[in-house]
Amino acid sequence: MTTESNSLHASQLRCERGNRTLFTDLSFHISSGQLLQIEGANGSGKTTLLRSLCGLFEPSAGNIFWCQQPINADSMGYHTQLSYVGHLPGFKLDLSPLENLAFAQGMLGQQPHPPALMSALDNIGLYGFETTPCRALSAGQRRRVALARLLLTKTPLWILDEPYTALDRAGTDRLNALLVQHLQTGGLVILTSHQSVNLQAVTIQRLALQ
Amino acid sequence: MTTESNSLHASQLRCERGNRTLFTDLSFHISSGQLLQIEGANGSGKTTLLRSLCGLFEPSAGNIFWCQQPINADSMGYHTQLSYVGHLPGFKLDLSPLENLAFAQGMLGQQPHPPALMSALDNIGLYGFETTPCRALSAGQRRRVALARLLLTKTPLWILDEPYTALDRAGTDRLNALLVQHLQTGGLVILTSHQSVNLQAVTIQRLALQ
Amino acid sequence: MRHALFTLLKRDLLLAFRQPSELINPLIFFLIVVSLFPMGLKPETPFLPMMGAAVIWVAALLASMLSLDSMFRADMEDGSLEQILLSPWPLPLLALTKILAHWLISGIPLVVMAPLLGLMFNLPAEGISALVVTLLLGTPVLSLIGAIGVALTVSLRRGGVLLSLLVLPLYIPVLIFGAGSVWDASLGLSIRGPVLFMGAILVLALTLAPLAVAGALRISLE
Amino acid sequence: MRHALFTLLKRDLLLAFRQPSELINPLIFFLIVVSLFPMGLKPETPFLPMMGAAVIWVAALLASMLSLDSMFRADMEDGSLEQILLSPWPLPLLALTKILAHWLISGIPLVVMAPLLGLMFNLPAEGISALVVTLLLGTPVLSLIGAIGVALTVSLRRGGVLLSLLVLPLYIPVLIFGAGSVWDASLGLSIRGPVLFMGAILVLALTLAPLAVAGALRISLE
Amino acid sequence: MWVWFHKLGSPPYFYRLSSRLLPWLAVATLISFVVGTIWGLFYAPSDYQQADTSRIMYIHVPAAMFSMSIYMVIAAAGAVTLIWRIKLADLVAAASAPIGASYTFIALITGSLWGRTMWGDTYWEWTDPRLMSELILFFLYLGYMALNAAFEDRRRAARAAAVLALVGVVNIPIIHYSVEWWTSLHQGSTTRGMQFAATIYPSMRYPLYLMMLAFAFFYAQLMFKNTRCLLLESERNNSWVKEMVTQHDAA
Ligand code: HEM
Ligand SMILES: Nc1ncnc2c1ncn2[C@@H]1O[C@H](COP(=O)(O)OP(=O)(O)OP(=O)(O)O)[C@@H](O)[C@H]1O
Ligand SMILES: Nc1ncnc2c1ncn2[C@@H]1O[C@H](COP(=O)(O)OP(=O)(O)OP(=O)(O)O)[C@@H](O)[C@H]1O
Ligand SMILES: [Mg+2]
Ligand SMILES: [Mg+2]
Repeated sequence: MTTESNSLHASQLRCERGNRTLFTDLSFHISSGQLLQIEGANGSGKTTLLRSLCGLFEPSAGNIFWCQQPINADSMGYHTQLSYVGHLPGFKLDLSPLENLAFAQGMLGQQPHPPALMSALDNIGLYGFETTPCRALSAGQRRRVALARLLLTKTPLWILDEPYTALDRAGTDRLNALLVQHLQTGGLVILTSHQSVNLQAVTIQRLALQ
Repeated sequence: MTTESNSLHASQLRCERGNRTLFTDLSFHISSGQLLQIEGANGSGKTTLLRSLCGLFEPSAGNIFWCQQPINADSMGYHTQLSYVGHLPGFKLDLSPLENLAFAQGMLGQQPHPPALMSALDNIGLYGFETTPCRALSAGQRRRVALARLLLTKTPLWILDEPYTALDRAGTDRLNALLVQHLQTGGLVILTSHQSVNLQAVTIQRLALQ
Repeated sequence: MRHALFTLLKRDLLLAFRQPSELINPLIFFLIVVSLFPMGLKPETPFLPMMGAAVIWVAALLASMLSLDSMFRADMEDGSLEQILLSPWPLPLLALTKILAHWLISGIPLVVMAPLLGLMFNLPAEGISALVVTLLLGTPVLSLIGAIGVALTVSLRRGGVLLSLLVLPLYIPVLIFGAGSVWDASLGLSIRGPVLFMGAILVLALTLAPLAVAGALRISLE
Repeated sequence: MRHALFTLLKRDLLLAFRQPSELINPLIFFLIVVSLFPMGLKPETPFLPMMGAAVIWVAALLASMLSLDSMFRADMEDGSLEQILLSPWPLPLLALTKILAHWLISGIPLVVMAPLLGLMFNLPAEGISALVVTLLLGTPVLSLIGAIGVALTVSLRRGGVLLSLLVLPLYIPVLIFGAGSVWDASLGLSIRGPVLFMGAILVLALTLAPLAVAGALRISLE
Repeated sequence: MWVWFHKLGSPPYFYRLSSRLLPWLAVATLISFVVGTIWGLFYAPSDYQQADTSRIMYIHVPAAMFSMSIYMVIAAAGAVTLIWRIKLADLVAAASAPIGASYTFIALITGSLWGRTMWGDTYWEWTDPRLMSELILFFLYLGYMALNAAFEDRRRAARAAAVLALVGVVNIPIIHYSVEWWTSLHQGSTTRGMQFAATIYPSMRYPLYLMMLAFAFFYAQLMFKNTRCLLLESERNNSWVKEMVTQHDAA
């Protein structure tokens, strides 16, 4: 994890979906150690906002800066800094958690290190399911596979779309611990959640989409 | 809605998945007006249990009775009594909510009645999205489409797998109101949820899978 | 129940023809596939009309097989299949309805195009009518047999190649009788025998396939 | 970066060949598809060896096209494609890697089977070697062109038929040169010309297609 | 009968029974095969029309017949799997499939070699119904094995494959009667009842019977062996397997 300070800054974003304007003139700024929770009713544009922040969706107006640089100026560089966990699983159901994680790590250009992968999976609560095909996992176990990626890729910026979905209480606690640790080592987190998020010793910024 | 009393009774169920026994010797009994919440960690077998109760999964041992009749003795009759909302959407993303709902109703052999469908969709909070293809709906809006089915099909037994997923607060409240109304008119509900469920004037039975 | 089955049929057709352009796309697809083959030949080759019959029939087999996956896989992945299984009607009849939809979408266009394609290949008039008759009897069999294959493989990751391994061998008799009849008819022979035989295959498939499909779907959805 | 691309390639191959037995399934698939055509013919037909070349080439076109959907659609639907787009490497190279995987899965088996299939159709030795050479040059082009088509249609519901409309016309030149060369070679003519031409098409496709695919994917994922 | 059926379905019982049967089967296979081969190849008269190539018959006919019988065994076991959910039936089917596929392959190869001498300059006729239906049988075996291997969960694999096997049964009468229903290049049916005795010399008949026995014994032997392997694998967590292994280790 980097010790220097990172920041994400959005200025006057406007997003539209099929003739409807979801939000306009939306700005925020977060920096290392901060967590931003995006709130809003169903269909208010949370997912669209997160995807814009990743560079997957192009806002109709406004700019997004990572450490003062527009994110599309050096999108590959930006992608080394970013982990996104969306509504969709983001991994292959036909592979095992271990294979999926090795793939995720390999895609960052790192040599996968099986013991590290195994311990990441144990850590997230998938002990005993490391080599089961993900198709045979339950909803919450699949969610954990998606989250396990965060443990490995070691990027400063995490963008999480409803990460608590399908997790049981133990899973929620583990995720919370993970977030706290990430923030304390200088990470940034942006997440959406319909439940209230409570983290020890972390102040949570909230942004509500109308 | 039927006024006579219905009941669902499971006796000594055992379910296995790929050599692992998920639970064994599980029994419960619920009757009209009662809600059963199934709890358990991720992967403990909640979904498998619900699917067994629907007759989609065959338990390795035990029996399930609907009004004292084994459910597979007259499975078609049982299916007229049952609505299931699972992890998957259960409708076509290429069709609009209205078309999907009309299909769901038609499949019960009823003639769809568009104004009733429209008011069911409004009721669940999809006003203005009735004819948008579901592919262009947000996660929570899709969930609402799945739940709208419950409003129409008027079956006494509802089996809901994590129905609160992706719903915002307003959506949660609407679902709760729906559940209360259903129970008060003699319905039965079995649901799973990792959050605690609070319904006014309803006592909730809980069943924990270890 | 009639109403429910009809609703299911209507939905499947609606999905296929969501846009007007998709109505003619299957036709163009056949036209392209069938015309690929002569393009692979040099102009000086003696391309016999009867080979046209074989080409059209092979295109029918492939087209039917390629569109099979859409019969159950999409429904499986978005959970609609569960809901269909939970509807209060006999599963074999529901399966038969979906098979009918598949045939209307993938089989009928072929039958409609057949005379045109036959002319393209210079088939004699008797050959063309034999082509239409055998396609009319044979394409439903392809949909029926194919449905068994998809129902068995629908819960597997990419079933594509496995599906073709299961289904194509069972298609072979239809191909042999179908193309053979066109041949015989063009030579002025009677095709009563093979046509009756194809009718028998159709009846057999109509009675047995829905049962097998229903069983296979139950297993796949476990 | 090499490592990342290699990881992606390995994953795609792993998905295709999850079990050792799946390695031979594509081979059997070709064998069945190619042998369908002669089954549609009567024994007395003068089945010319050159028609074998056309049949093999058409099978290559169809096999390549049919397996296209699996190149991006599955990745799109489970969100893996998003993750690949978010990886810190140039998208055209990532796309090229996926195309390579597709070719290894769908093209190579055909090249491997070609001599056997050629023998089945009684092609002369020169014809068989021409077949192998042209398939080796032509099948990658099929994967490259096809990838553009899938990338454009991947966000649409059932892109199948639309895809074949986009892609098959672009396949035709490859078919004509490929099958034509086998023909010429069998007659003892030189095939330097068409082979060089096919090489040129390949180089062109290799440079342009990945860019087009990358652009199309970005649009599809919005 | 019913009791016996259930007893046979019990894994430990089957395991013990097969241990006792296997040595006998091995001996029976060996004797019938050796005697049948020597008799067939050296002592039986050669056909006046086909010369010594007719001796391919001693391989071709039994392999072809049992390729069909084994398929019927698989289908019957499939029906048992679907109706009574007896695990052992599925294992027997799974164990039989590769053997049946090999027999089919042998029948195809020996048949086409034989055909080369009988039908003139061709190994294979694309439109001959007997040949086509036997080829379809081969593909069915391959499909059966591929489907069986494709499921992670044994229980579902067994049932899915059983459905396929039952569907494929339609092909069996087609193979058998193809030579009567259609004009075929293939030899007419000779093995049924009185006809058989009339059309084939006893001196050719007896070695053929012996070879049939050899193929049957060989199948039974391989089938029992394969089934035992599959059984141990699928029952590895059960007490009787553990007991047996510990006993074996102690001995
Ligand atoms: C690839 C070519 C061939 C295949 C696939 C094939 C297949 C078969 C099959 C499946 C049977 C068992 C029929 C039954 O039990 O109902 C059989 C039996 C037999 N075959 Fe062939 N055969 C081939 C070539 C030949 C040839 C060339 C000859 C000799 C001229 C021949 C002679 C026989 C005889 C004598 C029988 C036993 C008679 C009977 O029960 O029908 N076969 N063959
Ligand atoms: N299709 C399948 N094939 C094989 N095993 C499966 C399959 N689906 C689930 N399992 C296994 O069965 C167990 C129970 O799964 P199930 O989906 O019932 O859990 P759950 O209680 O619903 O969990 P969650 O809270 O995560 O939804 C899990 O351990 C899972 O690995
Ligand atoms: N692919 C799409 N094409 C067109 N419109 C879309 C698409 N996806 C979403 N929309 C529309 O954009 C709006 C915002 O969707 P978005 O997914 O961003 O909402 P959200 O805030 O994440 O909601 P939820 O809480 O339900 O996940 C919705 O009204 C939806 O109808
Ligand atoms: Mg969202
Ligand atoms: Mg669950």
